[in-house]
Formats: sequence, C-alpha cells, structure tokens
Amino acid sequence: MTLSNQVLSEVEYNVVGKRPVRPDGVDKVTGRAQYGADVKLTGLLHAKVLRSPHPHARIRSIDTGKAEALPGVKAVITAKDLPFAALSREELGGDYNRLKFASDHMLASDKVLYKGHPVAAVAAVNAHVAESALALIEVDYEPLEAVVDVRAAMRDDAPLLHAELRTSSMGEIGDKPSNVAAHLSYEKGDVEQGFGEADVVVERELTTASVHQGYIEPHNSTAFWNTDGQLNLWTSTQGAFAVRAAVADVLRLPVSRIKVTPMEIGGGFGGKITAYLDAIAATLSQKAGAPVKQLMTRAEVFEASGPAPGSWMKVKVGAKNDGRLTAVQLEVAMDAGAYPGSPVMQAMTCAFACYDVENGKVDGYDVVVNKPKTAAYRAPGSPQAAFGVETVMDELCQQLGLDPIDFRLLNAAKEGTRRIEGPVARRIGFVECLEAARDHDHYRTPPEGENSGRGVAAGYWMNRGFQSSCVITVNFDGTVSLIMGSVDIGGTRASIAQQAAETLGIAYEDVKPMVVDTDSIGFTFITGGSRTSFATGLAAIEAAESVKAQMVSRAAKIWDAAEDDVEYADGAVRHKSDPELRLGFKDLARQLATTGGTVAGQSNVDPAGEGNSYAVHLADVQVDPDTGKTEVTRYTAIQDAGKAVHPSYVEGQIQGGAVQGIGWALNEEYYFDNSGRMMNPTFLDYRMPTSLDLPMIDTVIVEVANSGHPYGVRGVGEVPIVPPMAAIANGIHEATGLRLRSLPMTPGKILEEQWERNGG
Amino acid sequence: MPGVVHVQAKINGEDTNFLCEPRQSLLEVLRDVLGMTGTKEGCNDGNCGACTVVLDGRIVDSCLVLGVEAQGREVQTIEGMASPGGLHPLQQSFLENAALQCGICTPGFLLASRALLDAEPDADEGRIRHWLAGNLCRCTGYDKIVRAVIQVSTAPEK
Amino acid sequence: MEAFDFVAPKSIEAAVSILNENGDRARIIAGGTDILVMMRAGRRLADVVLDVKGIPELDEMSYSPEGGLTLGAAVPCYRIYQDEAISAAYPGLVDAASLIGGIQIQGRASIGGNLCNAAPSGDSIPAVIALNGVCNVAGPNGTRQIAAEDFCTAPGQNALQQGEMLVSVSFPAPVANSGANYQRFIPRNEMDIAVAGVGSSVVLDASGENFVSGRVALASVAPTPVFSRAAGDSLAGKPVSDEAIREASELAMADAVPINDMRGTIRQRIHLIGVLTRRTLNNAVERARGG
Amino acid sequence: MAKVYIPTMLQTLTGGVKQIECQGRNVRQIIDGLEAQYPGIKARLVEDGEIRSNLAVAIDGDVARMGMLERVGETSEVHFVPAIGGG
Repeated sequence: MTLSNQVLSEVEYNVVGKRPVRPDGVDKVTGRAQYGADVKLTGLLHAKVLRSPHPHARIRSIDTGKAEALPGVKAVITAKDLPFAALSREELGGDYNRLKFASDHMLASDKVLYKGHPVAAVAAVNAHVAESALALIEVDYEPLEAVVDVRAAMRDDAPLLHAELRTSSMGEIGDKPSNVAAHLSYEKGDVEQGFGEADVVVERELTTASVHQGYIEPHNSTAFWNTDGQLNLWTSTQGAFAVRAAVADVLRLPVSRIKVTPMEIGGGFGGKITAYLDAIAATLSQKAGAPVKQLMTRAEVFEASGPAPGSWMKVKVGAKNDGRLTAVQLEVAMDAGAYPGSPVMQAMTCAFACYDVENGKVDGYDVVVNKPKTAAYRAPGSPQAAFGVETVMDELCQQLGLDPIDFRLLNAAKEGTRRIEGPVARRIGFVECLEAARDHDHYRTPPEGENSGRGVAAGYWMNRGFQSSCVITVNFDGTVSLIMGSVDIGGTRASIAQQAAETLGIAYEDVKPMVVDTDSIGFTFITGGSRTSFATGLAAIEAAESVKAQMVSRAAKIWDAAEDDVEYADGAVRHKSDPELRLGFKDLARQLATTGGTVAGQSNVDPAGEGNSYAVHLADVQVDPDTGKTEVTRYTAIQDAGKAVHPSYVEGQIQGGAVQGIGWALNEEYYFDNSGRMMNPTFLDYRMPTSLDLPMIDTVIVEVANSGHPYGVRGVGEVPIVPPMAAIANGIHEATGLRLRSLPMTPGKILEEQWERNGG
Repeated sequence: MPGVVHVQAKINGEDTNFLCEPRQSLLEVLRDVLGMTGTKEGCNDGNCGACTVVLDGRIVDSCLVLGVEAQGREVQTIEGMASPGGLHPLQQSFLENAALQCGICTPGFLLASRALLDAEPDADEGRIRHWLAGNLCRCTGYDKIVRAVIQVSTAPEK
Repeated sequence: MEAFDFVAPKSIEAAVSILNENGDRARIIAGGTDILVMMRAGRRLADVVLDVKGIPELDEMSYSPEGGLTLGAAVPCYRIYQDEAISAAYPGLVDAASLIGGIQIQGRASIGGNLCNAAPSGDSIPAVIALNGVCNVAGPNGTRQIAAEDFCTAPGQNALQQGEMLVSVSFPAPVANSGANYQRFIPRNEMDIAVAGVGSSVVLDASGENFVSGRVALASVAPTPVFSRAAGDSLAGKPVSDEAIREASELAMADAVPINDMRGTIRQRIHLIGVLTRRTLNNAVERARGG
Repeated sequence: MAKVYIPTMLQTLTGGVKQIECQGRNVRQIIDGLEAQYPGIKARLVEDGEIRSNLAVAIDGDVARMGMLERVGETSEVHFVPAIGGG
C-alpha cells in the first residue's frame, strides 16, 4: 500500500481489515451482473411517463383517448387510476395530506408542482411506441406562478404550492397556509451572553444550489401481477422493503401481496430510496395484464427524481482572542421541493457537531418550492451546513490569526461534549483526525504553484443503526451461505461477509453472501445513512454466533459430551478438557447431515450504539485569475472509520464522497430559467467531475473503535461529502483573497467577485 | 411505416445476424435484440460512456450509433473481454484494486481502458485521465480506476 | 424517436437525389453524435436518414504540402490527429479535433458534421475559419464552394440549400512562418460546451518578428461562430508585441455579441474572448516561429 | 428520576423551565408525566399515539428504537431530537 492511502490501525483481525476481492466482482467486470434495466420477462411491455412541462400549473383535464387508440398501446393511466382518487376525504381523515402527497408524487391529480411531475403513463409493445403515445395525450393546464428559491418561497406573498399546508412548529400549527412546512429550533446555554463575551464575532449569509446524486444508472422498475393477485417488482433501490412499503401505501395493498426483488443497483447515494416508478409500473401492469418495464431517461432522472436541496443560511460565530468559541448560531432554510421533507433537521444537528461550545442555537425551516421533491443525498443536510459553518470558522481563524487545525483542536468535540440538540458524545475520533491532518505530509508541505491556496474543513455525520436481518446456513462442505436484505451498492457483500468470517473463524472465501427479495429475509432497512456495514454487520455477527452455538451443540452430541464442556474457538469446536476432541469447521460441517441436518443462524437487530463519523479534509487549489477557473491540485481526506472492515472500500467511499463534494463545490447545480424550468438536465450541462478534473484523492483512515460494535465499526459512507465545499472555498480564499459564499463556486462567480473587489 | 432491416455484423468475433428498426441504436440492439445487457445505458446522449463499445477498433458510445450502422462491421463488447482462459488483466486489476463500487460504469471503463493500453501500453496517469474523461464514474472519484489501469500499463511510474 | 428509413448511398449523386426528394425530412448521419441526440429530443425530425460514410469523397482525407488538406465531411476527428503529417501541418485543427467530446465522441464526430450542425459553440468551426477553410458543397445543380465563415447562418442552420450536402472541407497548404491555435474555456477540463472559444492563425515574416496577416474566429458569443475580421486584419504589418495582440483581442471582444445563459454571462464571455484571443495568438506566434 | 430536557420551542409551555426530573420506566410514562406537569406538551410531541414523524426521542444519546415503548433508566437523560434519515 502506498503512503497515499494510510490506515492507522489499532487492532488487527484475521479477516476484518483485509482487502479481499468482492464476491460480486467477477459478474460486474464481465458484464454479467443483472441490474434493473436488464430484467427480461416474456411478453414484457415498456412504459413511458408523460411529465409536466410547467413548474406549477393546475390540471384542468387530461384526455388519453388518442393515446389509447394508438396501435401497440396496451394501457394508459392517470392519477384517476390510483386508489387515492376513489377514497373520500372522510375515509382518509388525518391521513389525507400524507396520502395525497404520496399519491400525487407518483401521478399528479389536480396540480403539477414541478417541471417533470408525472401526469400520465403509457405501457406499449416497445418504448418507441410508448413515447409516441405520450405525444397524443392532451393535457389542459392552467399555468401558475412558480417559486424555486427557498427564501422567495418563504415570503407571505409567494405563490402557494399546497392550499392546506401550514407551518408546524414542533406540533404547533400555523394559522394560515404557507410554503414553510416546518420550523424547528434548538438551543443550548445562552447565545446572547456568549456573543457578548466574544472578542471577535463573524456573521455571514450563504446559499447553496440544488445538486443531484448523479448515479450513472437511471431509475427503473419492472412490475408483474401474478394471476393470484401477487405483485412482483424488480427494481433498482437502496431498500427493497422501503419500495414495498411505499407501493403498499400508494396502492392500498397489504405488504404481503408485494414481493420486491432488488436488482444490482448502479449507484444511489440516497437518491434511490424513494420509489418513483414502481407504483406506476404496477398499475400499468395490472391494467394491461402483462409485465411492464419502465426506465427513466437521464433528463427524467434530473427533473423528476430527488435532488439535494438548495439552501439559505445565516451563520454567526463568536470567539475569544485565544480562539476559544463562546457562541455559535445558525439559521437555515432548505427547499424540500414539491412536498415537505427536506433534510433541514439533519443540517441543524450536524452544523456545529464538530465543536465543543457552551452556547449555541440552531433554527431550521423546511420549505416547499416548485422543484422535484428532494431526496436524501449522502449525509443529507450536513454538507450545506458545513459549507456555511466551516467557511465562517475559517474567516474567524483568519481574523484571529490562528492555524485552522490548531483552532479546531482547541474547540474540538470529544467524548462528553454536549451537542446543541442535547445528547452527549461518546468516544469519537475527531481530535485524532485533526492530529492526523496536522501531522500529514500534505499539511506540512506548502501548496505548489502560482495563485494557489490550501483549505481545511471538517465534517460530521451521526451514522445510524436501524433494523437488519441475516441468515447464515452451513453447507455440508463447510462453506456458509450468508443471506441478507441489505442491497449492496459499494461493496457491503464483502464487508459483511468479512465480519461473518471473522466471527466464525473461517476463510472469507468460504462465506457466500447474497442479497435476496422481501419474501426471503426479515425486514431490513435501506442501505443508507452509513448503517449497512455497522447494522447488517452486527446482524451477521449475531447470526454467526448462533451458528457457533449450534455447532458446539452438534459436537457435544457427536462426542457425547455436555455442551458446557465444548467450546468454539478459532474456527473449530473443541472439548475444553480433552485435547483429542477437536473438529475444524469443515470437518464438523461434513457431519451435520447425520447429526440432525444443517445448521442455520438467524438474527434480527435494531442496534443502538452507532458511532459518529468525523472527517477532516485538506484541499489545495489553483485559481486562474484570467478565467476564474479552480483546479484541485492536491487533496487529502482523513476520517475516523472506527474499524475499516475492508479498507479499499472505505477508501473508495471516502474518495467518491470527496469527489462528489468537489463537484458540488465547483460546478454542479440545477440551473433554472426565470419561470422555474431546469435548463441543464444532461450530463453535458450538469457538470460532474471527470477523471481529468481531479488529482488522486489521498486518504488517511483513523481507527478509533466504536464501542457499540464488536470490531469497532462506525459508518463511513456519508461524512466524506461534508467537508469538501468548505475546504475548497477556504482554499480559494487563500489563493485569491476572495470569500465565496454561494455554491457552486463557478469560474463565472469567481470572476464576478474579482471584478467587484476591483471596483467593477 | 418503415420496417425492420437485416444486419450482419461480427460481434465479439462471432458472425451475427439480427433484425432491427433503423431508429434503434446499437445500444438498444445489443441489449434488447441480442440480450447482451453488459453494455449499460447511463444517459443516452453520449455524455457518460457507460455504453462504450469498440466499433472497428475504435471506442464509441453505442447510444450514438444506429444498429444498422453495424452492417458489415466489427463490434466488441464487455461480454467478449474475458477469454475462456480467464479474465483480461484489466478486469483482474479492477477487481484487485477495488476499482468498482456499484459497477454500472465498469464495462465502459474496461473497454475504454483496454483500447488505450492496446494502442499505448505505456500510458501514464495523465494520459489515462485524459483518455477516460468520456467515462463518468460517480462512486469512486476515479482514483482506484486510474490506479488499476496504471498497474496494467507498462509506464515506469507506479 | 419516431421511425424513419435508413439508406447508405454510395455516391454523391445518389445522396443528393435523396436529399432533393425529401427536403428537410431527410437527415444526414455522419458521426451521429449530434443528430441522434437532437432526433431523440424531437428537435430534428426525419423520414429518411442517410449514412454518408460509404461515399468515398466524404470518407477521404488527403494532404500534400503543396495542395493542402481536403477533409471529407464524414472523417472522424481521431483520423485527423492520428495522422502525423496532418497533425504537423495543422496543429490548430488538431487542437479542436482533439477536444470535441471525449475519445468515444472523437471516434465518430466529424468536422463536417460540426459545421453542418452549426452550433454557435461548435469547437472546430473557429479553427476551420482561422485556417481559411472552404466548404465544398454538392447539390442538384452541381458543386460550389462556401467560405467557412459564411457557412453557418443561424443557430442550427447552415448555408446548404435544398438537396445540397457538404462533401469536404479544404484547407490551403500552410505557408511558411504560419501558426494557428484553438482554445476554448470550459468549467471542466473535458466533455463540456465552450463558454467561449477562439481560433487564431497568424502568418509572420521571415524574421518571425512581424505579423504579415492574421485571422481570428470566435465561438459561443453570437448566434453563429464569428469571423472577427477586424481582429485578424489589425495584426497585418505590425511587429509581434503584447500591444498588437492586446489590440487584436479588444477588436475580437468588440465582435462578440453573446447572451446570458446557463453557461455564462455576457460580461464573462466577452472577457474570455479577450483572454483566449491573447492566448491563442501568443500560441499561434510560437508555433509560427517553430515552437 | 430521569432527567428530561425540554426543547426550546416547548419551553413556553413549561414557563421557561429547560430541564425537569420525571418518573417513568418508558417514554410513554415520561411523556405522560410531562403532560401531568405541563398540560398541552404531549400534543406537541405525540401524534396518533406515536412520537411526531419529524421528532425522535434519545435516551442517553441513543435514538429510541421502540418509540413510546423504549425503556428509560432511573438516571437516564431524555432528549427530543430531530428525526434523522441518511443517504
């Protein structure tokens, strides 16, 4: 391993911490892995969705007659075909709004709320015919004024998206309709007093644009109803059970009538939790009496799946001359898109989690606007907040003349730090990350080249547990099958198999992991929130422990010994007092058939004890003063993984997250015209970084064990996207003297800032 | 209404006959007509490289080629990259270097990388980054992909 | 995409006849990298698509130091930069050919297609204009030539009449002490549309110290690529100097009439024309001096 | 007695009190205890018998898996925190 990727290990294991080849790797490098778009069924129809060209409009009428008459068309549906249309308001009671939002999000009934909002769908013999049929559907729209900016949407005179939406302030409901769905506030200590004690106070307003997760595989779903009324779905999702629940909700079906098979997934990053197509494909399939496959185009992915929200923030921090923080405050508004539910609460929770400060206050607003409903995107909410907080902290350091790492070490959150929303941190590795950054060759070598600068920023994600199920069955040849419900996006088959192998004391190659459908495993929450290696890993460990206990019992039977006299150690079962009696895992497996049949361990977990993630990033940038273009010339990401189960894939998560952050920092944005239409729904104009835009991304994995997991695992997938925007902004400041307070920091914006500084 | 066209092409070394509509792209033909789903669709407008195939020795985006244009020509896809004897060294290197996460862009990267190293066996990091700029990957940040290709390249710096 | 017929004529005559019969319901596919995207988006409709790559004149690339370069309209970009003699003689053309799209796109896309597509941002067009390129057109009434700077008439529209097709683009043989360069500004380093682009060519005197002539053309700052005659002409007879190059860049900026859109603002684009004109002229001078 | 932290937005209901000691072996009993002292507070925390969808209860820093049924220890700290998903 080169020095560019370091792992600072505290504990060595046999399998955990090694870098084996992933079990699904060969299928993926040979093109044999089956993704959702690859599903083939006899008599398969293809579906297309008609989408609103308007960001905001009332639907007066929809006429599908001509489309239905087109040869090759097998079914056409609108919102009238969804169960919601048949339910009365009285029947729905308090559930009315929630179900209307869920149903209208699938297919709009009375209003369209964003360009791309589905209004009808067609199933036909092929996608070309379905597309032709879309052009024959006549929709009479009454266009309405749209609002896409989060602050504009908060104004009293803003066009209202939902007539019945009122602001909920922790259960207190506002007295008139509003685009502000929720307001939350948390406070610790006394911020007024804290700012009063400060020698320096910095207060800034910042904004960020909507960005997309940018997975390369578009959404897809294939639906088929068996004649017994069982619905089968094959789909690309981060959570098969989440799809099942969402479809059951919208189609008013019991979950037992839906089987969801998660296909290989071509990237998600949070964007493949929402089920956009499945209910539509299912409804079309029911109407047509044939299986229906539906694929989104790239433009549909941009316009009608969930971006991360745009945001507005006001950040205020105060410190003594020695750098000690006295008070921090954040006001943040995030756009939820067309329906409530932005990650503003995550932003509030994460914003100051890197700092131990006595006085703090955070206020957050969840605001609906005429954009597609936002979805989760890697550490949802935290990157926006970190852009605000970490750039303002950098300005504070500059004013105080302090090194940014020394300043953060002085104020670092550590075990015992009480966060603003209340809970107290357990053992966390932020200080260790800062120290690793300070001691890194990168930080000790000045940035190279003219017009260059270095930025430092930190980030936090809380990580999550949630429910997971695993089954381990022992094959008679001594291998084990590891069955799980966690979809594998970035290599979790490997990391979970490693934990099972470590626990059983057997070789990694002897564990055969597989991801199965919703009928074949217990409820398992999504792959997301940096939970899978932690929580499903725990489930695998528990299932393995169950296997061990049963293997002990079998050996006791074979030896006619008491179970208490037999123990499991190092992949073998042995008699505690008779050294002659020892059976390796494989030898014992061979005898299972004659001692009662196979052994299977099963477990369901819903663990607490997730360990929080911290990261520190160092970014060197070079800014061309003539064009305003920023090149990232060197980049190092330092992160506490607790324990890196498969360091290569931890590095991969860190590198991938950092690069998404670099894209977010420099070029990625939803660009809207004056009427609120997205103008750049292609990979050409939505500029994600290419290989030519980046240096190698060096990593340092710090391992401060999480006490909530036997091998010390924390989550790793989310936090790498949190620091990059601020790190790059801080680097641009060092290179140019300019403080960019709006994302993305495009060449055009940098030129504008230069011109403004130079007097127009 | 225009009908279907009979096309003869050599695909992964095999003489192949298929029928397609003129409007069907080579990508559609490979996936929907021939059932070769290893070639992936990411954008359908030539901006992601997931559908990269080799057409008469050059890498192209198969979404921007009509199936009928394959008439009399030679197409190589990911399905033909490994030999019966085993994986191509690049496939092996991608596995060992963890150069894939979700895997959807992987076939395109592998074909593009092979085309590069076939033409320039000693391609260095800069050349590799330039050559692969037409292939988007959102999971890896390219670091491990570039390293995997460097490892197979004969470039002196490793 | 709506259904269409596909034909692959083997001669210019056959192609012209199909084009003439079908008017704008016939569309030519060469590299396909633009036309298929536009047809899929419904921005171009066709009853018949003509693959012209089988017509010898369109697939041919011929160069001699005396006669210059004739580039078949369907010759893909990679063939230009893979040819050592052409790369050495026309580095300014290679600049453009090697930055259109990525490697996959360069395997198919052609300079001729770029011209016919007539996008304001077409990367190769300023390079072709700067190099005095001439479009060789065939039609029902025979052949004619159109100067590259007159070829694009509006966004997505060109000077071809009913039944006409672009056969090739001719470039005069490079004269002694000449050099050319194309550069564009994009926010990424690849796979992007020019926010602004400039192609420049210069001829120096034997000393290499004085401009004999110059040509400057601009992309993405008007409804079509712009030939900034004033910028190029301003160089003639002047000593090579920062001052002369600055004056030319100001004249180029004056010829830029861009709009504000998602890719850039008016001010940014005009500013970039200044930057890129200076950079390309300096680079062209260096090449003219044998650098 | 568990130590219950009152969210800022509900401190109007407690007359500015930020923390109270409360008896209860699970979250339901804690909330009932709060309601007994400060009528109206339960409606702000609970909807249809469950913690409001955008809220969660944290017991000693761990988000309650079982919502209203989560056990609360004798000396536990109880917080009402934002409900968080991930990506």
